[in-house]
Amino acid sequence: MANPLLRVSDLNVFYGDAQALWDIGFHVDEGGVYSIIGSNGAGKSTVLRTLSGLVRPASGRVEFLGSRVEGKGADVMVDLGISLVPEGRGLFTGLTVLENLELGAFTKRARKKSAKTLEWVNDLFPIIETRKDQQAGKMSGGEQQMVAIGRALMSRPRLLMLDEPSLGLAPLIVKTVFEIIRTLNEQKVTILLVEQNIHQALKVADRALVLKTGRITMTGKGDELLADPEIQKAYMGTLRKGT
Amino acid sequence: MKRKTRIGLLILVTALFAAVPLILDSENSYYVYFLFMAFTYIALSQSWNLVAGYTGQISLGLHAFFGLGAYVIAIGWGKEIIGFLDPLGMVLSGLIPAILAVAIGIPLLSKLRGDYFALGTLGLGEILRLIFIQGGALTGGSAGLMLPSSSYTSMLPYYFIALFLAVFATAVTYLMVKSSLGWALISVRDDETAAAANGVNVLKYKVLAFTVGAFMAGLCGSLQAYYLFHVHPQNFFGLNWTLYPILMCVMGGVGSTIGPVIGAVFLSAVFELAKILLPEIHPIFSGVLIVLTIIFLPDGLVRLRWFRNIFEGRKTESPINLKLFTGKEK
Amino acid sequence: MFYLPPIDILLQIMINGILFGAMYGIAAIGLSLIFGTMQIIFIAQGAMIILAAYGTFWLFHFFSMDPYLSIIVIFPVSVIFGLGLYQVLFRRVARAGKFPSLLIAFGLMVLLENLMSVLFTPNSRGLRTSYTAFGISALGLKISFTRLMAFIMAILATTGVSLFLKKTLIGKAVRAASENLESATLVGITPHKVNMVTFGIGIGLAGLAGVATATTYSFGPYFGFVFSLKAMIALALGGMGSVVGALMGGVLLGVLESYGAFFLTGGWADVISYAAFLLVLMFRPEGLFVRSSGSERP
Amino acid sequence: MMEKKICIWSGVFFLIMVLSLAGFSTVSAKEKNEILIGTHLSLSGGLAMAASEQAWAYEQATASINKKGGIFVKELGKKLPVKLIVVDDESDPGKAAAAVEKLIKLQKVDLILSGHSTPLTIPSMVTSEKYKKYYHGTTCLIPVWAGQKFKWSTMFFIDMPTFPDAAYNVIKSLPEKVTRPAMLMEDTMDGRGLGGVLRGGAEAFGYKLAVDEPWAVGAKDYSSQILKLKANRVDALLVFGSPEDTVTFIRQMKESDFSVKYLHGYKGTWTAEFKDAMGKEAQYVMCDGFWSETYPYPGAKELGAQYTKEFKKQSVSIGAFYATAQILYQAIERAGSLDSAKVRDAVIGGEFKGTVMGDVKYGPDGSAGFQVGTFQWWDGKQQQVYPFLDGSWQTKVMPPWNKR
Repeated sequence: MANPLLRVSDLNVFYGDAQALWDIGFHVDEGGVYSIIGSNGAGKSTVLRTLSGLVRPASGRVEFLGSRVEGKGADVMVDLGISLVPEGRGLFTGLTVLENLELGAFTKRARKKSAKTLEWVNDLFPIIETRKDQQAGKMSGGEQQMVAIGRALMSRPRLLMLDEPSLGLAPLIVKTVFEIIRTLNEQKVTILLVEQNIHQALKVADRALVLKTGRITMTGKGDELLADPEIQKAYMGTLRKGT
Repeated sequence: MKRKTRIGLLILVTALFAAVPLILDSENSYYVYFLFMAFTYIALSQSWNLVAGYTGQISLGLHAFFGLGAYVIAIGWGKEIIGFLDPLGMVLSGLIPAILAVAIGIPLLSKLRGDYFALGTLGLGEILRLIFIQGGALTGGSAGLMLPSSSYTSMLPYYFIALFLAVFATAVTYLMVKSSLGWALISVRDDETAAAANGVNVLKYKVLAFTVGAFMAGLCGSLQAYYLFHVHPQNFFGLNWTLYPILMCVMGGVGSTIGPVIGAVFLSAVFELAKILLPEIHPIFSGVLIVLTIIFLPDGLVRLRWFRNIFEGRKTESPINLKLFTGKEK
Repeated sequence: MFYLPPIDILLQIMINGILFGAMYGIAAIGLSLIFGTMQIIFIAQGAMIILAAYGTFWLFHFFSMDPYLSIIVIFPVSVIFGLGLYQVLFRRVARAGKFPSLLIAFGLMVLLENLMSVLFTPNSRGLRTSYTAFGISALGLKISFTRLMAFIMAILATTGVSLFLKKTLIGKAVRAASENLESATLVGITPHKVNMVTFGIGIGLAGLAGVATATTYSFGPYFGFVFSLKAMIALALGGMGSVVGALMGGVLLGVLESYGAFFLTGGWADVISYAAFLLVLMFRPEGLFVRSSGSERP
Repeated sequence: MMEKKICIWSGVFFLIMVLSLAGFSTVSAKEKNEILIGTHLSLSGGLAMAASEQAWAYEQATASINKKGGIFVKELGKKLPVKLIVVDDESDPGKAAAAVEKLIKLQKVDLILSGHSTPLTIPSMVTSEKYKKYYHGTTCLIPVWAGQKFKWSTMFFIDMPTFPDAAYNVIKSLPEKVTRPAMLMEDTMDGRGLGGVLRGGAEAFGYKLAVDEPWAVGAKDYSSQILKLKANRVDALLVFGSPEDTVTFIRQMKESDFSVKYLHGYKGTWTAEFKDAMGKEAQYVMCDGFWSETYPYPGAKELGAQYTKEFKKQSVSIGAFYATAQILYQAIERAGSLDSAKVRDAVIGGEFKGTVMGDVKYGPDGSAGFQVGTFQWWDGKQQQVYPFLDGSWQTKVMPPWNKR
């Protein structure tokens, strides 16, 4: 098996004295969609924040394209090709949409191809072209989510991480977000997704992991876990059969 | 080191210092004068330490309360309400700044946090100085007020009052922190929103610490006024009365009770020596010292491991982890 | 003796206030840039201005280089000095995230002032050219040439900095970092690079203010502290972190003091400016000129 | 490891300090072989410029007395050289008091020579009063000094009753008549004291002050006050302010095209730095001065020449400070002792002949006044105007700015 795009092994992370993650280990292959599901406070976001360089792990190894990267700052990680769309989108509300996107391609590697990437992002998200001079803060939740994903794509990431993309969005918008995830995957973008909406998360995922109080409890194919009675009981309440 | 031994140590040190004037001839020995100034700085540093170390509020207005305390004595003595080294007068010179601290503190502290609060207190200091300069006959304007120096008898009363102030300030800080009040203060310092969430009336504790700090600063101001017999706005509202205590606290170790004591004694000695040994460039010395202290000794002497195993000071780093000042991580 | 003077005198006071406020404005712009990203009040800005003023004076004294011409030397040197200063002093503190850089700025101010006093002797220095005490009279008003140049420099500096922030990528990065540092790192902006850039420009602006000071005043080593204080007030009036707001804050402060000095005495003018400062801090911390666009500071 | 290194270093540093402090203060009272004269001067801070001339004058006076083998002290039966100890008070009243404390207790000086300016000398005299150490004072306004009823200091400074004459006699001697004089006095102790006396002088000479206002120290803009002066048609101006403020003020006068017939600057216009900063705008400006090398007193010319040789500029103050030191040294010889009380009693009511300020007589209250002089800047030189001696300069009326 070609060595994986990303390999994480026995990752431990602390917030002050409280330990948030216990010996996390998993790998991500190029071109796949991976989901991390779990209840609130299970540490899902902490995994992404650690991989993106916002949080420094206490111990453990993170290998990306074969080289060790744990502990590096977020600005270095994005240059290597790991880009995160943070929880709450993290747009620069005072700047215009276009400015947000231009900053997306801030790293030297991305800056060279900035114009070409912008065209690609515009095709993906037509609304961006129409609203490019508008202040990012004055847009609907859905549009902001599009811009946030677009901005992350501007850095031409090898691995795109999305933290709760569907948070606070209307169901119709959530559907379009997941369609986008599917189209991105078709265009060979590897995706690591953290999502509350377990049904959608597992449907779109090739593989998924279940996180519970900072530990990985289950892993498996997306559709297998979707059908697993335990998952249904624990996370989906009384989901009607077969939808 | 258990609590009893630590209090024992405090009493022993006080007794030691109290004996000094018996050995040295207090009138002519420069040591006695040096210790007098060091004690004043200990009291001032503790009053800043209380506000910054235990509630995380950086106040740049200590000199305002210090000067106010001095002026209370000068005006009171001029109008024969207060006598020479009269305890009632000194308490009054602590109360009035305390009242001002409450009056100004409530609006200032409820609205402003972090560097805005620091700016506000700096502004407060400047306003008080200017008002006292424009104060006309009552405040003696820019000439300041003269006090009859003939009432000076000897150095001893000053020495013991200063020693008392230093011990009183350290004890108050120590007791406040050890009491239940202390836990509320520390919770405010570490995380205001969390403290407010579980019922700590954040504003009340901040204003309380600010007021007690102002009271102590006022007392020090009054002692200095009695000593110099001449209260001059440029001197008593000078920024040094805020700058030096902050530096002493930072160097000693903010948020600990012994830190400011060590910082005050150490720095007073260093500044005096700088003046004697390198007269021309000594002003540069204080600037260099501030910068070096902050780069190499951010947590203060008291938290260095070597010190720690003797005094068992705080293991954690300096509490005023001023995210609000430097990094912007929310 | 409170009488309303004729309109031309009121206008003259306004003009004097605006020109005079521009001096505070240049210093305030530098402060607002530094505050924007590094969140510190750089209280040593006044000492930096006087350092640049001495630079202008010595260039004039030894090479008889015209002060306004010497901007091409003073500005770049100040920027480089700012970059170096950040690396040596502030980088350690910012990373440690532990200590009030305000205290380091304070120490730096005390250090610089005394260093200048020892190196350049405490005597006051004044620059003398054909235009240093030259007044232009236009439509019945008297305008001092050097203060007019200072005003023009303030306008140019503000537009320059605004263009930099709006048009260049680095400028956008600075705006992004001062708004949301975490997201900024996620797109690849290194906090230290951004801080260094703003610090460099901030000290560069102090250089400009230094040239303006050298041509307008006879100055001494301790002349700068008042500039720092008043620039801070201008910053608070104009709104923390907004460049145009800082200039407007400076001009407003100048006009306030100018009228204060005329109707009361000089001494009271300062009390008014500090009182305005406290009131604005308490009731409109985001400043008078910044539309409270929701990014209200703590 | 880094932290260990810091502790060791700070520990060692602390020890050295404690030892040297102890070493210093217990200097054994070895056999007396020199007279220790202490003084606190502003080597740094706002007053540093004026105080540097005072320091130079003191050093010259001490060197010249030592050249003659020092002072004969009858009590000790031998001639002792004088050692001058200068401590920096950083132009700060609190630090001035601390400096005197250090002189008395650490350097164990025998007598104290005055510092500079009223706000710094008053707290210093209070400190020397506490320890009954004689303070030989100057540059503190005599009425302010007298108000304190000090028992351990004397004051040799401007004779206040005749102080206004130096300005108004010259104004009266102007070819063009002055009708609306004005006063801008710096809001400090000196400014307040001198302002009061000048105000009295105006009435005595029959003038009504058109504008009489305090002046903010270190203000950056005087345009509003200049507008007030213009509105009141002021034609003569007495200004008390620092050199920096006065330069800013006069530049703004030129910029707003406001000129007067007579501009007399106190404390702000006598320094060479003022002339350098003003250039040809300094022309016609009057300045005050404690002394002039053209005064017909022994040693005046040589002192002035030596200063000009060393600093390539004139001084109108070194004579007063040089004479202050001369008087102290004569008083020590006359008292034949270094005891504060004896030296003080030798000065009070004493007559001191042949100083660079001429013959100085102290009154029974311990004060001695000298007449302040008036000079006019002309072609970069301070021409001596008042007191009107033969060969004094005839004051030129200041023309409007555009007619220069």
